[in-house]
Amino acid sequence: MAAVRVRHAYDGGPAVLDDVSLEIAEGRATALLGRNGCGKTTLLRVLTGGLRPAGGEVRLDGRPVAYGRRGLTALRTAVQLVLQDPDDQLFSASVAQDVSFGPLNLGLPEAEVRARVAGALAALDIAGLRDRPTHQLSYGQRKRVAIAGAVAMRPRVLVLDEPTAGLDPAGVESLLVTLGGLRGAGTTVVMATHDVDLAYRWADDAAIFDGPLLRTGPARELLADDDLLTRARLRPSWACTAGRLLRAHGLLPDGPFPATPEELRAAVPSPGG
Amino acid sequence: MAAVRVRHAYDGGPAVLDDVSLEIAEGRATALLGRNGCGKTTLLRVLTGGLRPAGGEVRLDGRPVAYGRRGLTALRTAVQLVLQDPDDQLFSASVAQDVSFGPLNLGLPEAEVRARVAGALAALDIAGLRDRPTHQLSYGQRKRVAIAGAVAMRPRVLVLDEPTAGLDPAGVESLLVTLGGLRGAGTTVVMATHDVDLAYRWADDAAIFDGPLLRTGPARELLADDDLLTRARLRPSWACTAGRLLRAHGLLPDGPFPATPEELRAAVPSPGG
Amino acid sequence: MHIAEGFLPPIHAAAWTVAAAPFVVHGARALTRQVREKPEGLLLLGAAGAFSFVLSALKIPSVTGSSSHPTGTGLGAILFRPPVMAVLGTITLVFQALLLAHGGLTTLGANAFSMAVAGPWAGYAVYLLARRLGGSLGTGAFLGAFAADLSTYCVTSVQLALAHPDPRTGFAGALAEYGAVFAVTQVWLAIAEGLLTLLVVRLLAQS
Amino acid sequence: MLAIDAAAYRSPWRHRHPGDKAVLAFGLLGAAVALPPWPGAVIVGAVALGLLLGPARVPARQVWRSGRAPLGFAITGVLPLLVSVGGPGGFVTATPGGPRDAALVLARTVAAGLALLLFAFTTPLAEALPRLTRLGVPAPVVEVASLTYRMVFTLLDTAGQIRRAQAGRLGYASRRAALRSLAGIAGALFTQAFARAQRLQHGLTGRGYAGSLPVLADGARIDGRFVSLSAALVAAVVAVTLAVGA
Repeated sequence: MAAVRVRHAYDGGPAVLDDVSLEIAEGRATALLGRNGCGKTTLLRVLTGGLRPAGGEVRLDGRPVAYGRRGLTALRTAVQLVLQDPDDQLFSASVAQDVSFGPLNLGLPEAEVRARVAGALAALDIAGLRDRPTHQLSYGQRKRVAIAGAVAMRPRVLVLDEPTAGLDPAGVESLLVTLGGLRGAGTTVVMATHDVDLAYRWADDAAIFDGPLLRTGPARELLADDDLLTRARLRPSWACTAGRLLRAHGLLPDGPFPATPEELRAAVPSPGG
Repeated sequence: MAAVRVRHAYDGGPAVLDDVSLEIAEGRATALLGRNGCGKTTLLRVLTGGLRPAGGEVRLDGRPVAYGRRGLTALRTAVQLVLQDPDDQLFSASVAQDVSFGPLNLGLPEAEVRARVAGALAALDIAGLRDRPTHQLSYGQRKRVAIAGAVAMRPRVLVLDEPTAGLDPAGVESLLVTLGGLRGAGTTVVMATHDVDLAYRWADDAAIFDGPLLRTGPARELLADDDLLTRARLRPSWACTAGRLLRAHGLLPDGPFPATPEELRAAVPSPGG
Repeated sequence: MHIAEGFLPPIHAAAWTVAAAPFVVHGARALTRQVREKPEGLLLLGAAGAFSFVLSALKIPSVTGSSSHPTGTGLGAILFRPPVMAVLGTITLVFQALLLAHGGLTTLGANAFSMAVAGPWAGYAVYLLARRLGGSLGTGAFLGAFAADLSTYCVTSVQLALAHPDPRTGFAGALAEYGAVFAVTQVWLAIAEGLLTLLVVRLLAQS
Repeated sequence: MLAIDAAAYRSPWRHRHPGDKAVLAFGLLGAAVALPPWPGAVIVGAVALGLLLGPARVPARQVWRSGRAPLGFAITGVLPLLVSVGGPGGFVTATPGGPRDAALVLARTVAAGLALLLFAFTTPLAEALPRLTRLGVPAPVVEVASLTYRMVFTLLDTAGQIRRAQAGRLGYASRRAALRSLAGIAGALFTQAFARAQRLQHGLTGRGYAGSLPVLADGARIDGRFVSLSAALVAAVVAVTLAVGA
């Protein structure tokens, strides 16, 4: 799917998106980066049909999305957005009820709804929470329930806004494992984040808001461009900085830089060896 | 100030804090680390008088805190807590009114209250926001207003729970500058965080929840202990991992490791040089 | 359905203010007592007030295809009891007048009487009656909200008919006319609000 | 989020004492309601509109957007004045003098509505509310109202987010689904509002919260000149109305 030359402004305000294009390649992991207020969230809402752009178009399978009821239903069946704050997304008494909301609205038969709920809970590794009231769960658990609600729609593209915000390091790790599972099952995943090292580690493709311009390309190239990152008011990544220094001194073989401290330790020989 | 052998459990639940001690050295920056649910937030509430521990005691200037009205007022004049979500702390639609709440509760005369409000807004670099309603502010701006509300109490110790959560990299940088200013003015600052690299960069002392035990010590030592970090379900830091490798190969002089990618780049000579 | 600013003649505006005042003052005393008893009272009531306002700002689909807003008076009365609702409802009406230009200050008394007094009391009474007669929580909530809605509109129709009686058929004629104008949309709206309240109360009871 | 509220914080009269604006706007409001609608309502309406568009610098489009809903009510509300149902003349008949009565009520409503908007568009509620205690409103009521005002915006924001999230999961694809979605919003708002209240209590305890929320209102003073000019303007409106009407 793709956003093509999209423009948008809220209610007479300044343009939030100005001529922005983004192509999301099927089956790949795309990271969207930019400082707060750059238009990231607006772009995600445009892509997922939550907002009709003032100009340009959103394309699904090469065809522009029609903003009638049928067109939007088609888009929403294909693409699902998970918001940063799970409390903006959970509104039912129990976990199972919340996850069943989307499938019920699709008009599926009850058996199919049940199967989808069970499948989504299993995919998010929260089958044990199914009968718990949502507001008694921890933040990380609520986040998983919110994702399960989107996954139960069986979207081809899953879009996550800052999914790691508020999680502790162990929570981030297990979320990445879960997303890996979804990708293995064929889902295209898009993630908005501030964390350059996380994006370097996780993404195939990257898109970075450089002021109003959206730069796109392979993650390992784009995220190694410190000038671009600085202009975008992001930080240079540890992975590229450390990797580059070690490689310059002949301590790291060619290829992508190790993406975590653990990988780095494993890749660099100790001085005796 | 210090927490000595503190124990706490919520309403018949399991112990959240079990025999935990923490000494906060005056004038130093202390980072408190641990996974979600380890008791970090509970410890912060105990330290700041929001929660009376079931066992053990909190000491201020060597004397145990009395939980009567006068004792608590003395503690709150000395120690202030800023919560992670600013909306849990901002009750007024007006920035200036919200910041005036604490000083008014201290029974200060109006002129002094106005002076403190102005001082706190200036210290947080948000004097320009004073006439904006809270609901028109961005998340980062609301966070600053919440901190200003605590700073207006002129505490000797300022305690912040996950102050960088939800901020973008530029927001984190400017918050660190602001905290530096407060420390320069003599405030002791304590910060709870998940981010080991941030703690390594910022803190003098560290305290890490290793299961129910709280390990304390100089930040540069404690945060370089990868075994401890792994047991605490945190990640090893980039700064220590990269720094150690480079030092092992003779590329980095002795001393603390460079704490940011920029510092690392500046510290390691290029191969030609 | 808020009576717009200036729609009532001054005598009527004053009279309805006098009629609503004892309920609101009584509610304010109850509220002050609640706040003094426990410090969390103030924050909970602020949350309740905000909840009432935002509830009345939700758009609910109506039969005609246009949309309308729930009054929230039935739900509010069941959750917070009518005396406190008299104050919270009046605060909501002041905010609606000043933030949304719905209703007004000279018509505040009349609107408070219908939406913060009559509606909540009628809704609460019907809810209690239904529960006493063995009705389920859901049935009670549905009937209570339905009654609150309907009584609000009946009182509003009476207020309008008193203010603008028909020169030939008098108050009764005007009441029939206002009743007819509002009944078409409001009966369905009352049913929709009853259903909504039923769902909300069930949801809250489960969690 | 709420257009009138946002405009009030941008108003050139924003830093005036709320009392200044109350004398002017509520003076005109009283005149609109109390004076005979002809010519009183027309004069008050013109003056209030002139003040809104002129010194208060509210764009005409915003006045129209905020005024059209109450105008809709007023037009529906005067329809029964035009006809009689039943009675001696037949089932539905035109009321004699109906159009004139309807026009007068409509004029009074418009004039009074504009006077109300004059206050609403120039006075941030955050500054007006704490001063209500001076008018005898009990402090707890004022504090509940102030908290309500603050929390309305966080809850509206949440309501909007949940609504969009529901739409993304096809929650408004049918009327049945829409009703279920709305109940979900109301339920979530209820639990969140009270959870928030509890967390606010934790957040405020450290700053000395013990059941009341004292705040310092901004330092604006009543401007004697503005108040006397306002009173003179209202008096002039009354005088002209009575003179023309006589």
